[in-house]
Amino acid sequence: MAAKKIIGAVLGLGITFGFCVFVYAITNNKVVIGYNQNYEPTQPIPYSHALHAGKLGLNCKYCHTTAEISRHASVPPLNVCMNCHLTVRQVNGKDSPYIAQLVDAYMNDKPVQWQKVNLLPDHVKFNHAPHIKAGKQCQECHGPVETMDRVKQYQSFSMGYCVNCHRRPENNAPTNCSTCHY
Amino acid sequence: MADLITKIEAALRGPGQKGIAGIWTDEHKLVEAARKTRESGIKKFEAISPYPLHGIDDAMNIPRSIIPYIAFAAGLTGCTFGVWFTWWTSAVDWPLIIGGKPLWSLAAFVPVIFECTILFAALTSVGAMIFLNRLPMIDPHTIDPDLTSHKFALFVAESESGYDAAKLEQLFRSQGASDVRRTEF
Amino acid sequence: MTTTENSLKNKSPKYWLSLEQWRQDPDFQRLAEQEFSNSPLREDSGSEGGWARREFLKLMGASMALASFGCVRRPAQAIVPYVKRPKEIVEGIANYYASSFVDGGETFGVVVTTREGRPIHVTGNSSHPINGSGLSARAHAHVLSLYDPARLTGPTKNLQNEKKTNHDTVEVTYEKADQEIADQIRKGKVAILTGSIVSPTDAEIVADFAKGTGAHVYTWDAISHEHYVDAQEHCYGQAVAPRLALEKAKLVLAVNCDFMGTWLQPTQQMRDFSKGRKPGDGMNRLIVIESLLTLTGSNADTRYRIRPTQSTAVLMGLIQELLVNKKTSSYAGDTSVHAILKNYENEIKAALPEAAYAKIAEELLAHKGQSLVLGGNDVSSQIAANFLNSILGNDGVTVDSRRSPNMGFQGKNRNLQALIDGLNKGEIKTVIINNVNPAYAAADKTGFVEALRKAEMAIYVGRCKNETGKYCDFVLPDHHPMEGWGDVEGQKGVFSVRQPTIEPLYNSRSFGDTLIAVAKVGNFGALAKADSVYTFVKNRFETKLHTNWTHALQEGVVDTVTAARAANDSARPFRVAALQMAAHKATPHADLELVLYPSIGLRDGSMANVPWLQEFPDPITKICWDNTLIVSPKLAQDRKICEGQMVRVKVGDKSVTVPAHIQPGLHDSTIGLALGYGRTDAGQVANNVGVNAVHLSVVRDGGVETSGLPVMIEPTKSYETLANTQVYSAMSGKTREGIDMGHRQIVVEATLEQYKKDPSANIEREKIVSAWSGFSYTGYKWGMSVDLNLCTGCSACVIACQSENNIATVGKKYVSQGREMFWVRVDRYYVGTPDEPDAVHIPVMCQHCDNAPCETVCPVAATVHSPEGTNDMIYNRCVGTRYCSNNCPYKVRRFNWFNYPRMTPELHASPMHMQLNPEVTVRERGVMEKCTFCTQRIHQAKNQAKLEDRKVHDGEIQTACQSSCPTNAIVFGDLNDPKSKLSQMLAEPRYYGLLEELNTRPAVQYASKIRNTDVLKSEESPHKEKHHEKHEEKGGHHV
Amino acid sequence: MIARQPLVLGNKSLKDVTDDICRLVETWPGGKYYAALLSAKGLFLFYLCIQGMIVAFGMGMQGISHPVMWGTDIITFVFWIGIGHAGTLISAILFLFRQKWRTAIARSAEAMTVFAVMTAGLFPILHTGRPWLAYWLLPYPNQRGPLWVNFRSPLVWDVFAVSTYATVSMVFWYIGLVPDLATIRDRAKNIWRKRIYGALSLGWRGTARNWNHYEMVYMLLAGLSTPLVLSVHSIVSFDFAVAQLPGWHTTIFPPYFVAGAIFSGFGMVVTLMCIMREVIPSFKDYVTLHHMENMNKIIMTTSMMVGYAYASEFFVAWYSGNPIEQFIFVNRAFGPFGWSYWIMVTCNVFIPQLFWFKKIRSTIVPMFIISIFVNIGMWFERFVIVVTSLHRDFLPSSWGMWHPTLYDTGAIFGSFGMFFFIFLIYVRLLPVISIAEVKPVLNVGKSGAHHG
Repeated sequence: MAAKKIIGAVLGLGITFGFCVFVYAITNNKVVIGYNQNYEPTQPIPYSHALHAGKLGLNCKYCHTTAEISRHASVPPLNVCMNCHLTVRQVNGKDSPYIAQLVDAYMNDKPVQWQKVNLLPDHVKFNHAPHIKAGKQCQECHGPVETMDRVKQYQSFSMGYCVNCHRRPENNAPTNCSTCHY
Repeated sequence: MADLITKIEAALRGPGQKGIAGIWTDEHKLVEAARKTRESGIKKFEAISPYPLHGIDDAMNIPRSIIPYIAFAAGLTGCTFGVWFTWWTSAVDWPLIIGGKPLWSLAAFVPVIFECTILFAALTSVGAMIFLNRLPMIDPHTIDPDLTSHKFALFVAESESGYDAAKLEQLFRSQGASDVRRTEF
Repeated sequence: MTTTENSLKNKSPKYWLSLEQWRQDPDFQRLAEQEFSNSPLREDSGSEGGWARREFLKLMGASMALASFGCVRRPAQAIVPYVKRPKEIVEGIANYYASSFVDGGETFGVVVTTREGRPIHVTGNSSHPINGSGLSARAHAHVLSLYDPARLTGPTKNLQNEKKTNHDTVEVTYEKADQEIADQIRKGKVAILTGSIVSPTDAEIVADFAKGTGAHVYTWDAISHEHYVDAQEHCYGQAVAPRLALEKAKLVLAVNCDFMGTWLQPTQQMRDFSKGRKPGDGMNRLIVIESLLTLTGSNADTRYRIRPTQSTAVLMGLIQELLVNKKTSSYAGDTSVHAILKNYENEIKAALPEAAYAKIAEELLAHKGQSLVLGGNDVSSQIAANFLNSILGNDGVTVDSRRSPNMGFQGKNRNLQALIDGLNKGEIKTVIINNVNPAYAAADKTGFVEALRKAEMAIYVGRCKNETGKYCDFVLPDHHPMEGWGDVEGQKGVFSVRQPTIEPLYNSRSFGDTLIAVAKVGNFGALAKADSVYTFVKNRFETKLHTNWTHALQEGVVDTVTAARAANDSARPFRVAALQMAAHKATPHADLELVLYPSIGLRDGSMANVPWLQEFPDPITKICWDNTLIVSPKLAQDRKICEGQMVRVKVGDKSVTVPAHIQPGLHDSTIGLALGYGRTDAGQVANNVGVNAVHLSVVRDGGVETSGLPVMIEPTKSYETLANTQVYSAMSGKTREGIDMGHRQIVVEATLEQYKKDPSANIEREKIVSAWSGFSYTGYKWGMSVDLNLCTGCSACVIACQSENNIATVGKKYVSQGREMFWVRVDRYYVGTPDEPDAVHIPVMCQHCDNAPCETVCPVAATVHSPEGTNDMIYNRCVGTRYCSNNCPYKVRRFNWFNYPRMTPELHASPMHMQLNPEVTVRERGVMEKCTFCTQRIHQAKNQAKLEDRKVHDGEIQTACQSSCPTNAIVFGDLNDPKSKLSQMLAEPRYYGLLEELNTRPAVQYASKIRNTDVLKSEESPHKEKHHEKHEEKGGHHV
Repeated sequence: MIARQPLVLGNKSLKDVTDDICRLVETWPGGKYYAALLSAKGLFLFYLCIQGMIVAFGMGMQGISHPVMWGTDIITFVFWIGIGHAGTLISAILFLFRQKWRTAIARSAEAMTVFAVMTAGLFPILHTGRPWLAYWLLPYPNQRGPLWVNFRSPLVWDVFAVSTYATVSMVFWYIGLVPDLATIRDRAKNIWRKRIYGALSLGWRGTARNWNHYEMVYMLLAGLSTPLVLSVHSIVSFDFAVAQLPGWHTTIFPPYFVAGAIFSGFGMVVTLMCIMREVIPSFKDYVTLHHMENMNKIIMTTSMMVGYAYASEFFVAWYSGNPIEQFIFVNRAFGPFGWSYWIMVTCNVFIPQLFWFKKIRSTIVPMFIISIFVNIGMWFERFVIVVTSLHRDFLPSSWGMWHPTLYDTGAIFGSFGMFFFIFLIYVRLLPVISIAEVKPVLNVGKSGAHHG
């Protein structure tokens, strides 16, 4: 009888504690359900950020030019790629089929349909420019892109993710609803 | 399938206590018999009836239930929780300006706090009743199926100090028991 | 497809959301592909014109924000960056192009907002001298006409049988069409039918073409101002359409002239009129004498009712008062004038009481040279008005015929008649029709169609294959004004550029380029050597106007008459002989007289297929999706006509059957019927909406008469539900059940005298004690002011808001159920008796109350206050309890009862979705929406300020309604900034909050309406019974 | 002292009581029952279709529109919540006041409460624009920050009040059922029947100690339910009273709604009991005319209270001097929806006054008819409050009308299908009269019997 009671008590406390931990984790974005975190689609051209941003050390804003002024960081137009790839046609001394694909697309005016990695729903209005103005590093939200061969969604981009950062007093960011929703 | 359920039932069924039971058809005689049994020195025994009997608590010396105290404490907890929760969510965790009202609009939170109080108190007291009555029981031992319909019974367990089957049977019969049987309960 | 792509495609994705995706289900793939290809301009749709489509795809760029309507989840979306990004385009940032827009002679300088290559919004060009920052509802809607699903996608040829009825339509190439047309033109006997051309380039090209081919040019406008121009010619020998210099007029007398609604340049005229509207000394005064209740009449300080045929008599009465009784002018001794006046004697007496003439004449005399008299839509009243203006010395001052007159309005019905005659007689073999639609809009439309069938070849150049186009052999698509180059000289000396803001959506070609192309093929004269419209335009600005081309493009306008416009001119000599044309004709008055008037929303019906305009509530009747026979309450009572009852209207042997609407303020012997409805070949939206009544108009001496037509009406037994957006129109008095409504402070009116004594006259302020102090706003605190004295009720703001905020149109059925979605509505109330009411207009948008009742009751905090004082609506949080709307005293919240694109697909057909503003969320079914103070614009300005480390400048943020307002009645700004224009305006005691007694503390403040009159209608006849209520309720809101 | 009426007729023994009540659960029903069940089920299915269409296409299927944004769903919600009050009231308040006559009707009244609250509870969920997101009204921990609900909103109060009420009523009802379920278990011949009822009875054995706690908790629940039941309809009335809309913004609403709820609840109980007495003749011994008469007296009393509320609303509107407030009330009675006001007054105030006649209040047919009128009148009371206040408020420009559609009528009548379907199932599965509660009062009012 006593053993039963102890088991019951332990079980009860355990469940209560577990529930509290779960609530904490959910509300503080420690555990994310849904939201496609780590989504890592294959791209029509296997462009490697690890190579360009990591090994070659290109600045993010070299390609994502509009991040500082616009809502969108924007995937660069092919003419940006061609700045280098007009001459760079080889990888490790061999002609790269992917660069050929890129040149082909550029020459034939055929836009590349990249798979969208970081997706916010239509009712969320995120604006890159003020975040960069506030001194945020791209990596804070997008993760170590310079190490990613294929880009993935690094953060959950749940509402809680945004809000918990905006809330921090040092960020001095608004948390009213119309900051993002309008 | 049916076998399995029977086996599970048997496994979950608590061990019955052996003892002696007397069965009455008149509630007043039972109450009287219970008083006599207690006076005969048996401290703990059970009276089984289809409905609550007037005077049985007194006859068996059953103390007043402690559930009201539990309910009060639970109500207080619910109330405190309500106050804290409305305050924390509205004024601390994410303060929103709503209708130009203060962040902690206590007057507007009263209904929620009140409902929390009632809910906590009600559910806790029911839980306490279930716990104190050792419910739920799975396929418990019964003395007679009519005890939930129109008969009344007293049961004294063997383990009880002062248990004497013969003496009890005689006591029960003298109090007008229609039947006395040795059984498990 | 390259091997790489193939190999990638055959692998299942690493992350997947549905089994279909993981299995690489073909259906799923197709769906995913469609996600991107929701453009109507898919690349796979044929080889012809493919280049344009691809161009467009590139322009579309990364505008994927638009693509996800609803909640389609991964992996649906792709990002398609430009191949070569144009320098000026930054994804997510709008581009603005100065351009211009011509609407039946009315011209606008506009700034077109484009996002990723799509025009999405139009605002007025504030440096434009004609309209300034103001626009009309139609000018706003013209952005949607770009995406009209009914537009022609390429040149076609109608194959006609012997009976000249079309049996098949085939696609042709421009080369083939041009060749055939040129061959036909070589045979001679060519005519060009066009509307008034206000583009000097087009005029030049047409002239060159006419010279090269020997073609005759026939100018005809659907909404004719021919009487105005003719009268000018008769009186002064000049066939001009003078500009109304209302900014100089201290007293305006309009006799059956709706100069704020549809006459000449209403937007400019409202703007100019409002300049003298500041209450205080020198405030101008408007006297309106009219038959219908027009927008102008609703803004009158003093208003009289007359029959349509009494316009001339009224003006003659004033002439008599001035010349005969007051002997003011040099014409006072002219006996011929006296003779004419003598004939009018009885008429004059019948039209208005004698005292009225004396009073008006006295006022006119007091404002000699500072007044303006406007006549109606008939020659005689125009001549009389001209005479009055000459007598009063207004000619050259307020009537501007030389410095900067209107260049449009030259179309004449007799030109069309001449064309018809020519065709019937075989003198014309080939007709080129430029964008006009006589088969729908001409008084003699059947005669035109019959004549057109006799032509050997008819070529139609226009945007849609409409009623006229279907009888033509060749139908050549024209550019939308936003797609091609052009220039506009709306008023003399004011040159505006029209530059393209988007690649042509379809395989279209502008009219000028078509003429050039045909001329090239046929080698017709000088035009054969011309290059394109673009070179004409550029040439005009660079060499003829000596301006910097880039500067002209940036400014959008070159104004060569800035000084001349402000100066006064000498008066032209008046030819008294012209008065003979206005002499009294002894035709007895008909029992009932009909006025066919262009409606403010649809006008000539040319943009009828734009759903915004169909759903645009008429500023006076508040009815949309129908033209109604408007009858006065008394007439309705006499003839037992109920609201919505179908009435047969007969003029001569022609008749139409239309639903009736009981309209207070009409003359009891007048009925009105709007034009522009009843299109049959306009597209899914406009077809068979309302009734086309144009054939009821009478052609007399080649001219068209649309007012004062003798008419018979027969009420029928059937009824129709009208889509009425405002069923009740009284602010006080009794309802139809006789219940006293009590006094409600909605629109506060005061006379000028009252205002001068007490600037806050008639405003009742409540002393309010609040239980708590409320939130204190420390940063920005956005607010708005609406000056009811300036608001004319034109409702341009309604469409501006609809355009900016992606507001859905819902269709007639749902409007009549009360489900329209406007975020700002213009309420129109009547004051006084139903027979002779004054009207007041009040735009009501979300009041952004500090103590917002809606916020308190929302269970999920979907509507909350921002620390900047705006009431935010979070669509994606809304579950749709609709409690907020119940608790909103202003009822400005609109609920998405349905998924409207699903319930009314014809109103949301592709490619109309391309107009959607990507900055504003498209709302789902089941959520509430409302005015946000254009929060997207606030955000944009704040972000810009943040990037530049500064605060938002005053005036940097303009809400859509504010920027559209022709009279600048709406001001938006920061209440916490004492230097802001808004704060300074609100210091005026004339401002009050709507229903401020509820302690909602609205952020929108209204300024009382000051009437420059002796006594207010509300004080004249307080709490008089409102008959019109009785009839009104029947019509609206039936299921 | 007035002689007490016997509470149970027919000189029953304890066993007779058990047999009588359990017979319904232990025998197969007759054709009449099946006919009733099938028609209720048909109506219920129709209801599901109606609500399904509304969820599929949008709330616009119903006649509500601007400015009448609430209509049938909210009216019927308040109507059913009101119905749901009598059960707990009879059980709890009459229990606390030691009204022994309650025993016969308490069980069914409680069941009616539970089913009415279930029927009611669906409406606020389905009336939302996006019912699939209605769970957002619950303050649950979430990944949005977390984002909480607005505790100032009466709708959130509603969520708390109605869910607490539903929970407590259900628990109350169930706790009352436990000993009776044990009775059925002990009588069961079939092993499955024994198991199921055994599980439902929680293994109840009826020892004196069990009864001791049981009685205490029953009394506590009764004590807690009493303020709860008053609070629930007060809070439902806050939906209106807290709004600033004239016609809604009235302080009299909480007591007025509670009185109305009791009124309508008793009306419904009378309706149901009249039917039950007819359908199950043996119940006439338990649900006696005396019981019915008592309920009718309460109906009459609350009818007068409701009538007083109607009158006082008008008085206050007049006395306030607020022209818009005055207009709303005159408009209520004489405006375009005036007919609904007079239906309400007739059904709720005038017709129940017939119960002054003993003959009427103790005859089944008239009392049945009157109880139906009470139900109709109370639906219209909510209609009057919701629709007539909304359709003409502050700005005349936004005034409008309300025109019901098929989906409105469908929702009203369909909800009765749902209620009766559940109720009919309950009648055959659970004891409709509390066996354990009737037995102690078996001898009350019988001559020469001792009070038990």
